[in-house]
Amino acid sequence: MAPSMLKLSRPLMLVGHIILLVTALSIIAPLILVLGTSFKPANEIYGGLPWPRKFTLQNYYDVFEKLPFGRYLWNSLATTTLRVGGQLLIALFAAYAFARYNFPGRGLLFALVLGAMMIPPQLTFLPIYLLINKLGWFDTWAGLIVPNLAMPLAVFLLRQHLLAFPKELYDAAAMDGANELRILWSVVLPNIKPVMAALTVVLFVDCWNEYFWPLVITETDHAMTVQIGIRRFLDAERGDDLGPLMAAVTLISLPALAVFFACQRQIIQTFVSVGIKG
Amino acid sequence: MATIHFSQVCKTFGEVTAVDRLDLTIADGEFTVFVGPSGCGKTTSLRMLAGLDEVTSGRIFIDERDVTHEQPKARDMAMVFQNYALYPHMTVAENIGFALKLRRLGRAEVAEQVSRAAEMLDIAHLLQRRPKELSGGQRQRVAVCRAIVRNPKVFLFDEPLSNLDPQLRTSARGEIRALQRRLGVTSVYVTHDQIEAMTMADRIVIMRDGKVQQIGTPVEIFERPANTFVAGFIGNPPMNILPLAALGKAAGLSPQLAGVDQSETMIGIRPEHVSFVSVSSAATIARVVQIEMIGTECLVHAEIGAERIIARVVRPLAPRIDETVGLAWPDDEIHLFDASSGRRMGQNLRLSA
Amino acid sequence: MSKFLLSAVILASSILSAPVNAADPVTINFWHYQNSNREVLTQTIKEFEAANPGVKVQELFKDLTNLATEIQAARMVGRAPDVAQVLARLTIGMVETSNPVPLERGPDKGAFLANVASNFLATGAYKGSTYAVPHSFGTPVVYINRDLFRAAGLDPDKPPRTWQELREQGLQIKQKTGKHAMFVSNGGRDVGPQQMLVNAGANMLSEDFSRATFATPDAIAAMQLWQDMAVVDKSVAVFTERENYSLFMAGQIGMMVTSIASFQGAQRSAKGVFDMGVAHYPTWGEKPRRVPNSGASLMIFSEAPQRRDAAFRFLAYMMKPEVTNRWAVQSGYLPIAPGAKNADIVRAYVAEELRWGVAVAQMDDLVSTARWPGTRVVEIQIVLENMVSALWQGKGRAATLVPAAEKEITRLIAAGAN
Amino acid sequence: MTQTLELVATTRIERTAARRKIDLRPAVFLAPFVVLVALFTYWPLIQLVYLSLFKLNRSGPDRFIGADNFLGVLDNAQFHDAAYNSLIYIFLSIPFKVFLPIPLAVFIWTMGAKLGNFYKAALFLPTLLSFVVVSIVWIWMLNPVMGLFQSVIGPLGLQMPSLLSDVASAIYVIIGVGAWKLIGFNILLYLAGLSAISRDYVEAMRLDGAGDWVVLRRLIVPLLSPTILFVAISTVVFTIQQVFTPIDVMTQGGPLNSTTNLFYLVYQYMFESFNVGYSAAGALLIFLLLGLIIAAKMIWFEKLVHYS
Repeated sequence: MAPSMLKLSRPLMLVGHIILLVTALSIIAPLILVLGTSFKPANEIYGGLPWPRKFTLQNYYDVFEKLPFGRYLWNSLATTTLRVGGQLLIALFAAYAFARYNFPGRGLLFALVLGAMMIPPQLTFLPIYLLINKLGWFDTWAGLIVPNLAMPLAVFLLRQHLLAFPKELYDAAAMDGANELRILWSVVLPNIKPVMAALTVVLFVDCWNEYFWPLVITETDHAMTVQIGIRRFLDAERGDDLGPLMAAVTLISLPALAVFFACQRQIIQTFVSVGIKG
Repeated sequence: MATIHFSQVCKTFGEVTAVDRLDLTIADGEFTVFVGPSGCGKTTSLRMLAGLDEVTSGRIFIDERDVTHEQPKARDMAMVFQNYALYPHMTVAENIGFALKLRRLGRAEVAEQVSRAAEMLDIAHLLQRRPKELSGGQRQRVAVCRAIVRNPKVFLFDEPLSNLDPQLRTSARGEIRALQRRLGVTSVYVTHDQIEAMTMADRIVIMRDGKVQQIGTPVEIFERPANTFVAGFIGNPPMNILPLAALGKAAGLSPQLAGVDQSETMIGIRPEHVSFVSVSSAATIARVVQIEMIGTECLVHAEIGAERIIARVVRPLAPRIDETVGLAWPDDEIHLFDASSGRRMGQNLRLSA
Repeated sequence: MSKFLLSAVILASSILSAPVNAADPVTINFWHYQNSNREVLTQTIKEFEAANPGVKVQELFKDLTNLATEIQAARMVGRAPDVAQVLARLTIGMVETSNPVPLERGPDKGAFLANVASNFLATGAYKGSTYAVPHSFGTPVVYINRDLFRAAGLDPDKPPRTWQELREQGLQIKQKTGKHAMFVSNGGRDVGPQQMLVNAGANMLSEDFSRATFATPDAIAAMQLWQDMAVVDKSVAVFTERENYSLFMAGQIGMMVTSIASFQGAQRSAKGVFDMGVAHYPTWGEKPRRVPNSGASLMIFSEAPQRRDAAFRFLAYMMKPEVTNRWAVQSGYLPIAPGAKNADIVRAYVAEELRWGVAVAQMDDLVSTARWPGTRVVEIQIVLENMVSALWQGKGRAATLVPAAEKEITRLIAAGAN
Repeated sequence: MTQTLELVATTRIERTAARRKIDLRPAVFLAPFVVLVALFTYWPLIQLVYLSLFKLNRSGPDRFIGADNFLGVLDNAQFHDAAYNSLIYIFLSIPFKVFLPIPLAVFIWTMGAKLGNFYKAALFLPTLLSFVVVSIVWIWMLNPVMGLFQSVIGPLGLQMPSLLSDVASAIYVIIGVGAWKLIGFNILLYLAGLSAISRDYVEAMRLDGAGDWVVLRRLIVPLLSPTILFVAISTVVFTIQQVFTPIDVMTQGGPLNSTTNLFYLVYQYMFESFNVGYSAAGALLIFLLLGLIIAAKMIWFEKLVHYS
């Protein structure tokens, strides 16, 4: 039970509930449409009802029959986990350096981080593609993971939070005999859990839903991810195969959902027990 | 147990010199207090000793060993921070035991040492709480406990009492000093509070603008302030420091002052040494402008021309406001300072007598 | 059932007739965007590999939108696919940027091209060479909601033969049922309008690819008819592409003008919802029907001679009439062999699925889609797309909008020339 | 033991023989990130500059063509629509994506854990879906004949307008869908920021007699301002980068260029017309524009942060 930090007056609270409820409904209704459609036979898909009249599992069956879905799932899960883990670690290191140390060129370097956020990966596709070719990373997990390991947005977010981190804690830990890695791991990390959890979710979802890069870089089942798999049901020329698509979407949303709920508990727990201002 | 030696230690931040050629030797088991106004370089000196700040030039030795470029963990010191710097996500026991855990002590051994240290500071019942759930005094004890549990060579204190209320501060002063005596660990203590410095220190280092003003025992500092700054900083209310010329006739009367260039000299008199005499018999005449009651005594502010002087007298002896009074002081309680450099001139009159 | 039998026969015959090559196996890459028909495609590849033990074909699905760019990028780093599907309208662009192999340079000097009907083959010709052979071609047809026709008092067995008739019948649908009469798929921005313009007798481009030439009086009149249907009759559904498609599938629109490629998907979605028919693309008055193709061709990009040879063997195999005919039957795309509509397998399937037969009957009416030259292809397409949007939204008359679009496209061709 | 110090010391400050070591720790911590960013972001960017200035030639050396690509992009009629729309996308995303989530996050913050978690989870769900799917679902929802909204208002005798095919409304639909997708994520960020706000401040302000609005305006918003800055910047980046998916799926930039933006335009240059030079030139123009906007925002927010 989270302690209520701020008690709002009753009418305002009511307004809040109404707004949130409407927003939540506007979100849940389309999602029911996704779920409902995944159980519809093909001829009901454009029928206007959100749920099926005639319930069928055919779409799910199609997903597994037409795709090596298990293999795709494994590729997605493994590369996403590795990539997000790497992104978090690398971003945390960088953010720590920016927040903790004063070194020459810090401002310029940070400006470059901000600048990097503004370069959408699709725009630099061609040069990176050429680079991947030199590295021989086509159709490998490395090709999926490494080019995306540096996440400027994550560095920015973490730095923002680390700046608020009390400096004496670093000193106290140093006096206690902790080296830099230990400070990061045992002192800093536990205190920025909420941000890390939020960031994990975001990075996971971002990577999990990534479509463009895996499409370019993967060639066989060896590295193909689920998002490329579901593309099979999207066909601009011949009409989308929405039933299996929605079934696949439902299936592949589950891991992302699981990560979210896992982290959500973490976030809330951290809200309750730790305040950095202590 | 350790001796500490600062040799020509300097610290600059860009153009600003925070610590200028600090030379100091601290004996084993000694309790040394750095005192001075904020920004005087005392905390920086402490942090350089701890290894938290890099030394710009000069060297620091512990037990003859040059530690100038060593990491904090290699120096075996413990520090109590102004805001205590307790790890918010750890319980009190974990906070205290963190350093031990880092030394790869066994779990049981850590627990035992933590509880022993906690007993010593009377916080054993708080071990399972988190810092958030403690009062300011309790946090301060936890911070001290965290420092002593490791049994370090040196204790460092960075204004550890400044966040406590005055009563608690007085008792904590005594406790820290008693604890340090019991453990016999060399300690360096930083404060801006001269009372803390005077009551706790074996030896005081007074700093201003990065420069050491004087080093000495509390008695030495009080009785033989090296310059006008030290004189004005130590003692409450501070020493009256006036141009000798302002005293008028009085300046010429005292035999000790004969031969001193009046225009180049400042005279220092502690308020408790100023007494009131009849106007007719006085060499210095002043007009009372304000009276502050501070218990059995009161502070009388009087004006000698444009200069102001404060006297501390027992209440029955106090004049009334606007009264014109004669001022007197024992000749051997006079301190003389060079007007331009502020430095003490010659011998302390009393000591020389 | 018959499909299965036929493929078994073809399989058997191709194994028997294939020359066996004892050389080391070569693996060639084949990039395509075939989603729904991937099984059919891979089956064909297996058969090819069985017949050519020296060649392995690695097929890779690529997204249609990015396919051409990926080929180009792959070309830059020297790993271009050996064979790839490329949208027919992009062939010139690929020739200009990615060095495809002229198909006459194959081991058989292009003899296998004889297996492709000449009007189809023209879509891959540029500056005297053939660079692409048709593979997944569509032709526009009119999908009809027969239930709505009946509800409007029309005979679904007598669908409109000309655009003028279509307008009249559409108005009737609109007035009698209150639903929209038709929508025209843009088919990837400019395909829909192109088909209308060319069908009205215009040519999109001059012979030398230097100018747009579609603003003929008839073409302008055709565009004006569209505008009148949208603005005066209000029988045209002016929604987005995906909205329109789903509305038609929900039985809310009487007619859908789009490629035969959509047939299988539409059939699946309409089943049990409404009675769907297919009619010919209407003609412009008494003029003969001329419909630009939509869809993709195959091109060869191999550089190493050995791979190039293997690629040619693969391509030649893919162009065999029995292979193309079966592909057409199974995928719903157009058959491309000369006289294919008389081939047994095609006839058998047309007899079974008359609606697909409508498309097959339009085979001979096919002309090449406009293959825009230069570097400003998208902008040119958008000009056409916007021209139609402006017409349907009543922003101006065809007499001004169509020539303006023509002029702008000519400018863009020149600007994108160097 | 008294040491009387010679204050007017004449000894010159002598640097320690073992000179100050350069602190390598930041370099070590930054190395992985810097190397990766340099390799996979800035090196490609430099190559983009090259691509924008040269015409690639498949046989022979590349040809320098100066500003031709830039001029070509600028001379394009769509470019002006796209630039205008980009600004609309960015500026309208601020109220919907940056400010609207603040009160929502505060509402959730003040709620009990159970209800708060429900809302949090519900609002976050769209973030989990791929944008392609989100776009398709919204096309259904908004379908003027058989969409969910029409089936709600239809019985009341109302007709849902065709929002996506109307020049006047299509762009707002796409902005709305973008907000729909992002709002939960931003709420989560705000909640993380709010978790750092001590209850004491709120209570102190309450004791001073502050009402909800004052607490929100004078306490929570200022304390949250670093988070707001972050949300604003990430939202702008997100908006400009990701919005191309709904554009592509829902409208393809139409009707009449009303929903296209610079990024989509550049994407088209790259992926639909293999115009690498234009694509590179356009990308650099976007980079410039974004840089300006974000710099302006930083300055503005920096003021806000300092003000509080």
